[in-house]
Amino acid sequence: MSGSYYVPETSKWPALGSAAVGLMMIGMGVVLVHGVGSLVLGLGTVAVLAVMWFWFRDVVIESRQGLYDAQMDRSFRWGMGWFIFSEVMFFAAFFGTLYYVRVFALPWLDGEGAKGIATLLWPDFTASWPLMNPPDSSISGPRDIVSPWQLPLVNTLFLVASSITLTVSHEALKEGLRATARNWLIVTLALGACFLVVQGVEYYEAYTHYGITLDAGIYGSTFFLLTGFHGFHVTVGVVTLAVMLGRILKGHFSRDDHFAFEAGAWYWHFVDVVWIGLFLFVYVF
Amino acid sequence: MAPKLPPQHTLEQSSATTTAGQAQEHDHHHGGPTGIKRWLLTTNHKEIGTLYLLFSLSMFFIGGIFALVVRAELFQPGLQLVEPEFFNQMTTMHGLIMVFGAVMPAFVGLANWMIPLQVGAPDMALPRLNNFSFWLLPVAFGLLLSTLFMPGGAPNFGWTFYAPLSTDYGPPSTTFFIFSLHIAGISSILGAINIIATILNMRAPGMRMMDMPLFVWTWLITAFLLIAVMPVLAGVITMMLMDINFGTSFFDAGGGGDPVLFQHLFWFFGHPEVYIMILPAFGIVSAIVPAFARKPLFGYASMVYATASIAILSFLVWVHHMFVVGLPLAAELFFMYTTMLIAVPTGVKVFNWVTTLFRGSITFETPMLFALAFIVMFTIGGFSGLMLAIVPADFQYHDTYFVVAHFHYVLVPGAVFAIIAGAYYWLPKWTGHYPDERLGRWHFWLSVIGVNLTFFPMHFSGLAGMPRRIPDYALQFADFNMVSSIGGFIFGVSQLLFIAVLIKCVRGGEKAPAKAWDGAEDLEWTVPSPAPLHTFETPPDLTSQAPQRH
Amino acid sequence: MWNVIKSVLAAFFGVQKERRRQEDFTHGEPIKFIVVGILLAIVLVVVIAMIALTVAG
Amino acid sequence: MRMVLAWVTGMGAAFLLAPAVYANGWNMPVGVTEISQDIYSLHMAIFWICVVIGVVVFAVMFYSLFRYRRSQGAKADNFHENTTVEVLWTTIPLLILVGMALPATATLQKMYDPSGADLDVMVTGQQWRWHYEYLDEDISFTSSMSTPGTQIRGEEERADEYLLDVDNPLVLPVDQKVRFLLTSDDVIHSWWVPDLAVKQDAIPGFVNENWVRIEEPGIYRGQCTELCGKDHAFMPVVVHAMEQDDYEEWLADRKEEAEAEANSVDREWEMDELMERGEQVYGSVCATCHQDDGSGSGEFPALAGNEEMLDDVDWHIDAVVNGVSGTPMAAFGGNLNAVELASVITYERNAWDNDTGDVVQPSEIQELLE
Repeated sequence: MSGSYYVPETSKWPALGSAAVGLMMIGMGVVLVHGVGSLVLGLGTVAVLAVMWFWFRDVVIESRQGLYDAQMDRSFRWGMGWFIFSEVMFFAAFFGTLYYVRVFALPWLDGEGAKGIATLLWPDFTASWPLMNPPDSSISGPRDIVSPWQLPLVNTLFLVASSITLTVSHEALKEGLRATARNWLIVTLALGACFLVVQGVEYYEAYTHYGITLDAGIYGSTFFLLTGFHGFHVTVGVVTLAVMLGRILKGHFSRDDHFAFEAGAWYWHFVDVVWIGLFLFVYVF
Repeated sequence: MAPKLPPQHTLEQSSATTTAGQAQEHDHHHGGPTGIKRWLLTTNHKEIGTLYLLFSLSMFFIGGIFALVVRAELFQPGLQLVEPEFFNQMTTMHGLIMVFGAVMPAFVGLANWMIPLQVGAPDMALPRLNNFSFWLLPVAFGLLLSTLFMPGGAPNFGWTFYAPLSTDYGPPSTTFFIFSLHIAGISSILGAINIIATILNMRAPGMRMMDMPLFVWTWLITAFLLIAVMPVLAGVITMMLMDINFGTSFFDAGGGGDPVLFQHLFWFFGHPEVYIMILPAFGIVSAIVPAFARKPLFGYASMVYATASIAILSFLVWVHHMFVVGLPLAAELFFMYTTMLIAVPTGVKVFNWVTTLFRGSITFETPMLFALAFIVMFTIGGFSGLMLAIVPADFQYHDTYFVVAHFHYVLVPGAVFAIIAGAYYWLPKWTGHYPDERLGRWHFWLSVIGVNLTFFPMHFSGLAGMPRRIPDYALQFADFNMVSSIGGFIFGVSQLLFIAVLIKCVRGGEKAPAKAWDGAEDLEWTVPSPAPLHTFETPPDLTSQAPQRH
Repeated sequence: MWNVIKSVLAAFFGVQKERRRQEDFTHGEPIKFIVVGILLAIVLVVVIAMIALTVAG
Repeated sequence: MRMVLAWVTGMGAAFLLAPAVYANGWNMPVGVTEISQDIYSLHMAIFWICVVIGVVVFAVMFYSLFRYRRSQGAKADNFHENTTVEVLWTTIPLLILVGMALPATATLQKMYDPSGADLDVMVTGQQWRWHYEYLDEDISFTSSMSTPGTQIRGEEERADEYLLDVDNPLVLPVDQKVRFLLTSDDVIHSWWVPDLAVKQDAIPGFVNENWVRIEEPGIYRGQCTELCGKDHAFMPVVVHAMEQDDYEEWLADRKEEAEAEANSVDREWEMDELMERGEQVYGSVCATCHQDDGSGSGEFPALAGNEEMLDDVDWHIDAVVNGVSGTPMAAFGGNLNAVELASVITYERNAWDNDTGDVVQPSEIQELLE
């Protein structure tokens, strides 16, 4: 094992990648602030995706050339593990926001608790969750809310099921049953795609029928913050797993060498767990 | 782990392109690209470390110039040089650049250079990711600095950017500022992941956790803090972005949000951030003091425990930045008690350093001078920190120059001095030459004088009632401010000496042997000076050796 | 288990006998220490919070 | 080695000098309330504890630096652990901290009890002035910095109260418990008077409580202590504490004035009257952004020759009363009364060569407000 740690000599992807990220961010800023420049944003996004493609491609190639050893494998594992931890903290900030608003801010504005004197400013305000009537009457709250027992429940089932099918696929890969692994991965992907479609339908209904919008006060704000970023993560997960499917079809991965697949699975399970939290605290309670 | 599958078409296709070249190059280490391309494409931890350090140094000067604009305006009462709008942009940019652009990248640069050397690894665990982390920084700070030229000016709401001043009332450039922080945050997270993976996975055989040098330990814990809190910062600035551009009400009571929520989220990031900027400094000082006292560090294990305690406590004290926002009594008490507790592990560290000096055999080369000044002045900053922890007293200190004095004592003669000390300490390893001792001493003494002239009077102006972040002040603060401004310019200008030292040291000077300081013990001193581009390609085996420290 | 708790408490306090530490780091399972460490940190938070709440009435 | 000696003596001297300097009046004010005196004692107690610890630690440190110089032939020892001293220097600081926490907790409990107040004052922060409302007395007014721009720009000698003077100070009775209810109309401000040891953030949409019982009559000055934008440096707080009798007299005068102004809403006002009153209001409320000469600054438009405003009097009234959304222009309908609004609008339409000749009557505005 000594002396075999693979250190790539040079690579243009990191530098190109940061330029691409810069281009994308500048594009996004110009679009938001000045309302122009979607071309820059588009170019930047394509550039980021392209760099990711080529960079990961290099890694795959190196891996298949046998340049990586067990120590490299552990580096990837630590890297992915801590990356997921950072994602956990990202969502923790949002869940913390939801908690703070519901437990502290709204009751205070309504005259409850240690800082309840705030009610002086909002004499007509009554706290409730979901918050249908924000303190400032010029902000119109949602007219209705999404029932957790309809589309969100369906989506919960989709995601929980997909976690199970993905585990089956993973086990199959570990047993060397490539066709089985492939089939269950396809099922997982289908479930993930269904989730996204349902989420899209739900957003459409929220905007058009329920009046749940980004500017409908704190309920709409937290609703879209949490479900939106979760949905984005599901999208990333679906793309990742789709790439894994492609690699299985190309004959990559062996019984004991398939960390890319495993990392994708970790990520997918993480996204699933976040959804359970969302389902409970955004929809049910 | 060798692939067990038969080669597929992908592999054939690939060998024709990139990797064939790379596999070949792998045998000729110095055959890579040259010139600017070498720096753009490098995956070498030493080169990337150098890039980080040079970037940090340039940001240090840019942020320093902003500080001097502030100090120049404050030299006398009245508005002389700049308008209040621009003054606010300067204080804001100074803070942001120094925190995110100078101090943090400097520590990451030192980590890049030294951690693989100190744990006996051939490179960082994920070398390409390492390069990506670095090159995100010029992009982020280019974007941040460009806001100075945007209509409405740069961010002007302080480096803490409290909502709603930064949301409903911020300049249009705020959106760009948010994106630049996002990029810098991604860079920090990826850099920290890399450092953790390196420390946990790349140690030479036989090096146990409790054998690691303290710089490695402190960085391990710092990296953990970074990964835990940078995403929270990303989250809160994303919420700002949405309040500004998409009509959400996170920080607006009218919609059911709360401006104070911003502060909770910000300081949940911000307080650990403060330790992110000081823990690696503890590590550096813990390397230098024993080296020049020629005596093992006293209480190695308690240093590790103290660092870990500080890290845990850092998640429990964020509200002490917010004692006057109006919180329930129980919250104020809880956070007062937890904040006071931090004094214990911090005190242990200082006691350990002092005891390390006791009955040593001490010499006073430049790195040691900076490290000793660190101990004294960081302790002064610690004392004022303890005073600030007492909630009733904090009601009088909060947001005055007393606070400015406090955190600058911790950050300038604290973090910055430690970075400079580390640079002097490791320069022989980097360049193969000793830094000029005479110039180094001049640099040290002028810095010490400048720093104390600048920041000591701020304790007084703060106690006398001068608020932070004001471009003009009442007449009774005039003398203090004049002294502070003179001190600021002395400190600022004397940093040019540091540049002179660096240039001289790179070009020549007394040749340094592998073990450049006779009291230095860690692994980096076993490789030649200057360290060749590739070191420890075969890891040193420490299993047979007696444990380093016990 | 009691030994693990004692070691973690010693670490919280910052002082431990060298011999004991050697034992922990050679024979102990890290995961035990981490779990106990997190639990005891929570206990610490709860204790301080209880004090604060009691004092605040 | 002489350098080390110089350093030792230098740092030592600086450290010993520090307390002497403290004693010379550069310290935190003792203040004029029981709380402020408690805080002062806490502050000094912690300060001296820190000094003692500092002296002990640095004494050991500098002794070691001096005594164990290699140049003097010092040979290094090899010890690196001692459980006894480590236990001691963990335990002793813990005990000291407990000793500090006890009085701090007691003081804090006292500060957190605003019950039984004799007088409630609502303090509202606005960019960049304070608005005070005496809740049971039906009196409210705006308090803006009165230091002229000429002093700030150095065209005139600076007064002693440079930047710390206002047009309408907050007037409070001594020996009465006064409760403050603090809030803000725009961004976060912080209301601070060092002598009263009250520093409390004013948060938009929320209300904070604090209180004082002032022991001595006098004029106490402070400043906004939370960055609140461009003129953060220019929103001082002045509290005028009076004996109860004087306070009541002041209160009666104020009420009379307010009543007279309220009664005068319905009558026809002359141009001159409106211009005079308008200039006052403008100087107190509008000039920080739009400048004394109406020339504007930065994002705040010039009012002199402003066509949008001059062409359409209704737009002008609406802008002042309800604010202009998407700009920093705040709504003043809630803070100024009909007379003040009418006069300031009239003033803006006729000052600085605007000369439209338009007269906006308070009665007109009153209708709008209702």
